Amino acid sequence: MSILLDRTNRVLVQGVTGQMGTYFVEDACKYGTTVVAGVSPGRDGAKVGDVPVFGSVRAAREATGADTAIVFVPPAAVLGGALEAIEAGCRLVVVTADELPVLDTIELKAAARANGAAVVGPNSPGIISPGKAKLGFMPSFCYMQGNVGVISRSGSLSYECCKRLTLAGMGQSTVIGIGGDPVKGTTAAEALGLFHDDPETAAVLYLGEIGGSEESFVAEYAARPDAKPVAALIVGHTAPPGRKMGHAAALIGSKAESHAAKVAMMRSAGVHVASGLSDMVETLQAALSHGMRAAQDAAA
Amino acid sequence: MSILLDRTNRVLVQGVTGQMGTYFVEDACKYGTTVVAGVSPGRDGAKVGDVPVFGSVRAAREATGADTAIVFVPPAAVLGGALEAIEAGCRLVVVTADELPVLDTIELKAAARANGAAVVGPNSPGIISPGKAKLGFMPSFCYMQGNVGVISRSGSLSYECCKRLTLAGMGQSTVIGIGGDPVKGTTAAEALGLFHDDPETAAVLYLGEIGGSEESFVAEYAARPDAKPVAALIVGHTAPPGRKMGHAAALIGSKAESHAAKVAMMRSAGVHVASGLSDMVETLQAALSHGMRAAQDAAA
Amino acid sequence: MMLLEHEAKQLLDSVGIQVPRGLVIRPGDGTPDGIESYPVAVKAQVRSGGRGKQGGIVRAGDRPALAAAITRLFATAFGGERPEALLIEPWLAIERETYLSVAVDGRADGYVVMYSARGGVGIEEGAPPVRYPVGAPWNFRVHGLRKALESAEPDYQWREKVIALAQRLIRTAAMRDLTTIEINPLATLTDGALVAADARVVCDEWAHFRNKAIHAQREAEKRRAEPLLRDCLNMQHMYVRLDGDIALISGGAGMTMAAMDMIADCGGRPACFLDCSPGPTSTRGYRPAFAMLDADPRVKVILVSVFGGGTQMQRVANSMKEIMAERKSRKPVVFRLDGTNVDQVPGIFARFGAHNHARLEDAVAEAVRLAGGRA
Amino acid sequence: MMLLEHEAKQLLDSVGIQVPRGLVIRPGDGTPDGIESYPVAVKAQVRSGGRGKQGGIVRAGDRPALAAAITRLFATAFGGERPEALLIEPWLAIERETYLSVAVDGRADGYVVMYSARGGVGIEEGAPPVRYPVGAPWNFRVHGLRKALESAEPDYQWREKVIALAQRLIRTAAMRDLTTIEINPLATLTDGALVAADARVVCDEWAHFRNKAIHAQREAEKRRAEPLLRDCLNMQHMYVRLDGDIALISGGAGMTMAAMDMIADCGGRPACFLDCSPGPTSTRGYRPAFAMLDADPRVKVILVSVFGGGTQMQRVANSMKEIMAERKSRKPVVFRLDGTNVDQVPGIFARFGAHNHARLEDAVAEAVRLAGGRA
Repeated sequence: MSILLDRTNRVLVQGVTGQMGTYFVEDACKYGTTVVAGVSPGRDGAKVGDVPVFGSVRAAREATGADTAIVFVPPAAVLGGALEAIEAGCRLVVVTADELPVLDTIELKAAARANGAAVVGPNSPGIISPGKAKLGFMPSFCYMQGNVGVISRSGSLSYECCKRLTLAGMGQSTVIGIGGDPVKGTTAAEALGLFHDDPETAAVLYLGEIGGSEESFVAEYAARPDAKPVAALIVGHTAPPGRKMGHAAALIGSKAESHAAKVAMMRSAGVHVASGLSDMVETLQAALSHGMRAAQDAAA
Repeated sequence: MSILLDRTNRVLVQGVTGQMGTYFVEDACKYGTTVVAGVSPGRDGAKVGDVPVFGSVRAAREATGADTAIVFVPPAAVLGGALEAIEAGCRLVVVTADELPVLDTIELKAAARANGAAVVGPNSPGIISPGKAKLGFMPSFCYMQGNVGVISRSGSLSYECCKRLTLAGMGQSTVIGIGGDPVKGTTAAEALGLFHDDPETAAVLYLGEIGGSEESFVAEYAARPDAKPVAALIVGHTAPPGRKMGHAAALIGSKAESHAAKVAMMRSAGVHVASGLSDMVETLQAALSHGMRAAQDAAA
Repeated sequence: MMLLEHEAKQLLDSVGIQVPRGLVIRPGDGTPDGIESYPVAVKAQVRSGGRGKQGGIVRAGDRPALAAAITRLFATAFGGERPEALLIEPWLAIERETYLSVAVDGRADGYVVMYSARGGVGIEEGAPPVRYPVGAPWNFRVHGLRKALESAEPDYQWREKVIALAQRLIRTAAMRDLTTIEINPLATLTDGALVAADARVVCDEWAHFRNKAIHAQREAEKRRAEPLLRDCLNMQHMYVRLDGDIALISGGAGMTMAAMDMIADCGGRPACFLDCSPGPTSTRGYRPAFAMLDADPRVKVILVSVFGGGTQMQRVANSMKEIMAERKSRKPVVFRLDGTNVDQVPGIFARFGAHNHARLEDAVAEAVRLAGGRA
Repeated sequence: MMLLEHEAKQLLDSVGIQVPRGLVIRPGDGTPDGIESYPVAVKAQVRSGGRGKQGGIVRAGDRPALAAAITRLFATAFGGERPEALLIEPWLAIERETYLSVAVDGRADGYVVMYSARGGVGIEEGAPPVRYPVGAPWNFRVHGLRKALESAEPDYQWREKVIALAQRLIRTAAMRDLTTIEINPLATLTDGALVAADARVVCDEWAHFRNKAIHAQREAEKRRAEPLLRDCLNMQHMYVRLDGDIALISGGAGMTMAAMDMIADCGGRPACFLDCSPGPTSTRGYRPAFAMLDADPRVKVILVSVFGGGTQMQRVANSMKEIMAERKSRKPVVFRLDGTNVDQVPGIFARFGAHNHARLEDAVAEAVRLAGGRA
């Protein structure tokens, strides 16, 4: 298994006739993602590669059984496109775009909740369940199927870390980019809940940064008696307070949002926090073997 | 029977400690309305007349079983107060206030729909089911229990007309002031639907004016083969186009909104339209006897 | 309250909607320098409709023509309204005119979007626009409008532009408390640009407490009024001048119109709609109404017609007694009070020798008779 | 993007929230006339926090004191920032200081309202404010906030004022695309008035396409930047200057911070956060970054660290080849490219004699060595 995305997802691509949409279709199909439809208003009847184009999500769903959408339209059009996908009944909608007004994300999240859909993003690399399917532009060679669930606030950092995991022989069940914005389609808490319920996931690696409050969810989860092992890397110990480090949410606005405070909070909740990128793999391994010992103790 | 309001409604008064709230409690109790609670944040424990005051609608509901609210707070506070009543489970909320921003009414209506509550108003005299209860400041002596359902866009016009009905011996089942604003808690269409289903109501008198589109609902209803007899008075044949006649919705913005167009449309749908206030009673009597003849024809 | 065209366009510009680059001039400003190229459109800034058909938009090909247009337009009244300003814009090279509006509509329990593939002056004569009911502003859906527009607009690229624009307009209406934003024509220029060539914006005056721009509009509206009317507006009275000679001091919009209609049906001519119900029932409330109507030379008779619920009739009657005592004008006043506590009225009226008609018909007949009409 | 205090107060005023009547002066304006009464508060208009503790608010009891304060404040930097303006306000007779804010918070999937019965400078040291999660702005409920405030604020009349104000703030935040509105202190004056004595407003820069005020703020921010930085900002690069000497040209916020951290962990000192991922991968994108860092005398080494997904590495490598060929500076550059199509990088790099490190650790160690650090 995996979370949100596996071989069963039937994917439609909004904005499929644009440059990113076209490139995605080629790259994702190569990876094995089941891309069944494109959507581009006014362009129905066209084709992108082998993928038929429809004028609306509803038409695409009816014709192809698509149940998952990835949105490649300009920031001003993202909300409209994603709401269309959610309300047409898609179970998963991936928004990679950054520069989305936070109010649009707020509206998106409210609609997703009301319709029982999952949204990944915005400002996210997407989601990949290695060996099954990917929805995003992550470099495929960095990933390998396995039992580590990865949650990341940052795209390239997740590529880097997953490559290290893969080189160390630790495959991933699903890697979800929750995105760098303050409001998230899927929060760390929600992703943790999904990984907790996924039998294939044995441990979770959380890749966080300074700013925001996402890390408190991770600590909260790790403190549960039934939690799976959690390791984390929090970047930005060299970031100054009060300055936005690229991501809208990566800004130390209060003491609790600093690197030191987050690491302390997470460690006291039982999260294995790496001191840097270089010991991230070992930290995860330590979390796993600690988890295994705990399980043996419990069994004994 | 009657619509929305009868002896079973247990009424709470929001803004009860204000001048209007206090006067309402006295006047409505005198009429026989079951006023069980007042709400005034921070004033719980006080009393207005015999009526206990609570700090929230929820507290008032729990203590007294109140299920109906009437709101006497300043325009800026109406939305908040009415939403509280709706979401605490009141089945009927009456808003007499005028000067309410239309966006607030829009939000109010959306919340009422979502919660299955009825709202009467804003900018309305309220609602009265003669002989049972009244929620508003209408002069009690003008009303008499009976079988005419009255729907009015204007307060004082409904007093005038109901007094004429009462003097002519024609009692009223319920008189509902739907209000003079463009967006309405209860529209003419919704009120007509309720009167249609009310066995006590034998005919409907609709009091309309120039501007807006409410009258098209009335025509639509009257054109139904199973419609109850409908009579109407539409005021404003002397009103110039393009000018707001007091009510926000009383403005002839297009030809369809003029007096002549409305009267023509309604007459062609089978509504008995009076030529003025003076023949309103006769027109309603004509509608009733026409309806009776039609019923006899159908039975024969 | 309606904004002037240039105010409406400035508002659209502030939310990123393209409008022509215009220049606003006031009476006495003279012919402006800095007009980069001719021809220009000189547009009278008035609130009344049908300006175009009345010659309120002038094409000026050079500076002298501009100067002449300015002089002429400032000297002309449109629907009785002299322009307080002129808007000078480049004369647009329009390739196509469409119509787009967003407005509050009771049938939708909120907003509707309306679009017509043919805009411009003749919009009212053509086929009715396509109507997309939105309701609460957050219920606007791009895909919903797209579906509604499919039949009306074959050009999908233009359609997408219109949809994006409508989304912006709904948001703007909600955030600025506007009841109508009408862009007509919404134009494509020969260079492909999409421009709001004319715009009509109406704001919701009851949002004044949370919107300083609307508050300022209301205050400006009062300032534009004659002093006697301004005193009435300050009492929250609602007034519309009509052509006749029988003035009304009335309560409630519906009853005021009913009385106007009855005056006309009796052969008289109503002089005004004047609803005093939102104001106080003390003399403070009614005094400005009498002052204005007494000073109006066209008014021959005043009919006081109030049917009160929350308004208590003994209070109104006492106010009338006081005002009649202090009043200088000898114009006849006819009374018809009814409603809450009307039983106390005859006693009060007896003290100053006035008669309260029991029926509106009788009061109207008396007023028409006093005005010298047929009744 | 944060507004200056006087901009924030003007915004609050426009939605009907009471603020002190202030006067804004710019450098060179001199001492203003028309100050009606003393004492006044002279307040440095800067974006950095802690202004009060740094002496950025001065009480002036008369005109000479005002003149002296103006001169002094314009000559002082607060958190490295010279004031572009001063705000002069009446010195308020404050009876009580509370704290009220509305802000986007991920835990609420939208907005939260925060209130503390004790506001003012020491707010961060006191008990944490009460938190009412709103989420989407239309989910704000007066009765929800009332319940949340019951424990925190015993004065029910003040509580009701705060609730009404919070409702206004939520609406304002939603309609103006604001992520934070913080009023601290929210003050009661001795005459009973409720006033926003200080205000901090942050707007959402990504709403620039639908909000001209935000668009203008963004442009002004770019204009305030030095020319070389401005070129970078025009390429959408995100830059924060740090204290060190090893500059980064990087991709992705997380990876940029990871590299900064690794530099420090290796004994080096990062010179900046510079995320070039939103810009183009052509030389057009990277050229301004090199220009700025090459001109910065504090920078000794440049580390190019990009791990690309959608960003294709052969494109980045080709851009580097071109830039290295045209570049005048002799500052050493260390490369570490990885990600999509990285297998094509060695071939391209071989053509201009550059080495691509396979591991970030090796690249960082090399950069620290070149900067003369301990590693």
